[in-house]
Amino acid sequence: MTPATASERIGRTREQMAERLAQDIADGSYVNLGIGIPELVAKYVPVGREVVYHTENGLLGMGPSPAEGSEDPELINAGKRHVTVNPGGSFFHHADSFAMIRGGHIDLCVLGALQIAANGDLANWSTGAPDAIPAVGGAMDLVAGVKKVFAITQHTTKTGEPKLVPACTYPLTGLGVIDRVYTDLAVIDITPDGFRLVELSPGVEFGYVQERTGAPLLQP
Amino acid sequence: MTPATASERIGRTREQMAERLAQDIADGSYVNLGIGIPELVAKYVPVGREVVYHTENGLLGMGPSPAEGSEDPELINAGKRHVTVNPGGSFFHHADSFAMIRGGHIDLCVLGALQIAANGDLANWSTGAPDAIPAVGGAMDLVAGVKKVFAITQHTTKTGEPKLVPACTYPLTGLGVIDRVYTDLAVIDITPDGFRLVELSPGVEFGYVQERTGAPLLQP
Amino acid sequence: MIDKRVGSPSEAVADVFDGATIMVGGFGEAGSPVELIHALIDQGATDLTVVSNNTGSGEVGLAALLKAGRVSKVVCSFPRTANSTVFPELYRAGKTKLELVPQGTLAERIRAGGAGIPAFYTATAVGTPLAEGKEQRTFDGREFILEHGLRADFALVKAKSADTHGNTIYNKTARNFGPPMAMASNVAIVQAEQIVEPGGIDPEIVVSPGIFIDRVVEVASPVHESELVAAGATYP
Amino acid sequence: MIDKRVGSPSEAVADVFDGATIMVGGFGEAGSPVELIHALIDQGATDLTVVSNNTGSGEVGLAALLKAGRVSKVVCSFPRTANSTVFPELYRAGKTKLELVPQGTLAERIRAGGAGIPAFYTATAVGTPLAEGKEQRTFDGREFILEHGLRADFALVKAKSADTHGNTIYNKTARNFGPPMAMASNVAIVQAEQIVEPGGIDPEIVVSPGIFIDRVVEVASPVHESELVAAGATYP
Repeated sequence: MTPATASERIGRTREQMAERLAQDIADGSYVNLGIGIPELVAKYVPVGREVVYHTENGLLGMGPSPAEGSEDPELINAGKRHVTVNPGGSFFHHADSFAMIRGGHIDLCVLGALQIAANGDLANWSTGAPDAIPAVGGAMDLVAGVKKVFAITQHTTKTGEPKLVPACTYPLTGLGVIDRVYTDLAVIDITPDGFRLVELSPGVEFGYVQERTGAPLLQP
Repeated sequence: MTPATASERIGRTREQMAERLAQDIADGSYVNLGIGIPELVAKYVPVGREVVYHTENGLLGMGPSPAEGSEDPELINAGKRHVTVNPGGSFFHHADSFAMIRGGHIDLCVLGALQIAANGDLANWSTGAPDAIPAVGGAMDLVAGVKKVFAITQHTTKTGEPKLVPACTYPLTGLGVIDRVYTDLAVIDITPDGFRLVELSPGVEFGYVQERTGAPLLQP
Repeated sequence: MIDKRVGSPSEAVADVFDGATIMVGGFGEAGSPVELIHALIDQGATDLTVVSNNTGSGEVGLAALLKAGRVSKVVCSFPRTANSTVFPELYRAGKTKLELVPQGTLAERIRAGGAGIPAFYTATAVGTPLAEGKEQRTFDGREFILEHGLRADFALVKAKSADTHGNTIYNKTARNFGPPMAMASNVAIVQAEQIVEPGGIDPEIVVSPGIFIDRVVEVASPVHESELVAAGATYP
Repeated sequence: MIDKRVGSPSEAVADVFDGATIMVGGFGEAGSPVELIHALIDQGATDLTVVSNNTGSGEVGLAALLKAGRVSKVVCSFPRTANSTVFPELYRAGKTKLELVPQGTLAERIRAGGAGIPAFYTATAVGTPLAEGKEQRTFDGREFILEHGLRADFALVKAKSADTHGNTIYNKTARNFGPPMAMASNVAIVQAEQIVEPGGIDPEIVVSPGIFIDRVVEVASPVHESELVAAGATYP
């Protein structure tokens, strides 16, 4: 075990996490990327793979940010940022958009996480703080409906607490919904037996990850 | 009472029944006309009133039959007859079309009837004959969803049996769904107290109609 | 690269298996995917459950599939129309079962199947024989029955144009059941009069977004079912 | 003659009554009917229940309606966004109640309200705090909760173009909640950049058929909410 000091950089950066996840997106997939780190994933999809991005506010075939000066306030993504439309895109209303989600038509969604339990439960919308303004957006719909759900998150909180836990203590987003977790330290599958390591980030040792994981981490 | 002989013409013709009903369609209504006598109604809407016709196979703003030679096999009505589109028309799919019906957006539908009960129950899709091929189409959706439902029908069957009955003996289309009935002999409302005469057809006497009605007919 | 084109109707239906549930678009002849149905007859899959508003007319298209003995059950709102004799004979002979569904309930069950809704309540058919055996429940003083979402293994849909991503637009009242059926099937197959490159259809006017469509096949000049029937044609 | 035009946003919202439920289109600023909302502020109706995905930003549009104290409850999926301070303050002060609904459940409840579906089952939110108190039921081995259709007295919707029959088309992702909200309200009011005669919109590309729309009002150059917010504007 190699405990890191606070100043020591170990594991992947946010960009590297996104790049690693992007390798696992199949050609031809329909993908919904959440706000934050998930948004970075689009940059790293390997050349030669075509991915169609869905944004739940009514667009399939979302393209990259527009050039400065050509933003359209009525062409935005779920994070309310300006986007563009790729050839082959389509617009639709919210009920149709969530029919795509709820109906299992989206192949993959990538979401951030506050906590992920060993059984795949996800908490990512609320810390349950009493004076917080509750806001859920489309997270619960996405995790309930999309075929495969990847979480991308730092392995621990800013204060060093595990985000991969035996059971979530924050309010849940969904039950048993996460398939795989990409962190700065490792890629981890949710299996019927709990967390199972897929691979360690370069330079990271198993014990280091287990120490920072709140539940047993099975060997690959 | 003036019993008619078989050869004697009394009351309204089919065209006159349609013409009478058309007087009761308000300007600006959204109307669905069933197959048969109901289809005749469109011809008689009084000048100055604009009515938008809905056909459940996906068209609002249905216009009259096309000129011979300009029929389009993909532009038909619920009776599978060739139609046209009026300016201001729109096409939509079946789920949206029946959202209009079920959601109470259509102001009026006009349907044929096998039997109408004094409480407004309607039977119009099956005589329950054991070897008949059951077929219901959109009738049950229309009577359940449309704001106002008019029936237009001969007062009696070809063999002289009343079609307005104390209770339907044929399989029902809907419970308590009919608002008003237009027959060759009279216009009759369904009220909480049962059948109530609105008006007699020209030359027809009350007793003549009561005799041919299977349940008490209240005076206007 | 996404390219959902297949070379022919035969190729498009090659993997339909015995016992499959197939949604077939169309209301009367409008939107009936005759070329795909004929390819399915050639292909040979049998013991099919067909979900379709009608049962075809004459002895071409859907009626020919029935006539060929490939359909064990139809889910349908109106199985008899002018020139429709095949299904009535099969039904009376007990060879094809019928699940009769009100047209709007059929459309909504299909839409629900595509939208991840396992069941919903509707007032349609309350108090009628088609409500028998169904759960009834009161909301705000009115009676409703529970209806279930409907899904299929394949959908056969006729359209006007599609792009290689599967984005589809329709022609007039031939749209009918196509969009909800495409949503509700595992493999949605569209025959279109033309197939264009991505960008060839304005994103604002797409009716079936490509995510719902799995295969597109060009049938540039589809037959008119009513003309075939009038000419007394049969298939094969 | 059918002519659903009204002369001004003020005229369009003149009959909104105290205690009304109002659906307000928009996702962020895209599709937010700012001119109609401002007219509603001027009009004075209060004790409103607002159904909308967000709660506005800055102190214009929906946020200004809230700030004016007219809204007793919001039904919403995401009531906090960048530059959104009005609702959080009202909520913390107990002045405005919140019914938090997952975004897709909100969209589907509205669509159900418009389609005559009193209730449906969805897997969304099962096992979460937002399922508390809701009926849970198993279909095919999976758990679902019962959600109810949602209707409103009025809908305020922003569009690109409409004709005098109410047929409406939208602009890009400003479409969002407009079409289902128009279906689910007793009086659907559309502000459009242009209003054309019947026939001015191709029947194949109509998004909201006129049957769902009650009033159309031309707002040729709608304000951009984000620009107003950036400029620190307030309303009135």
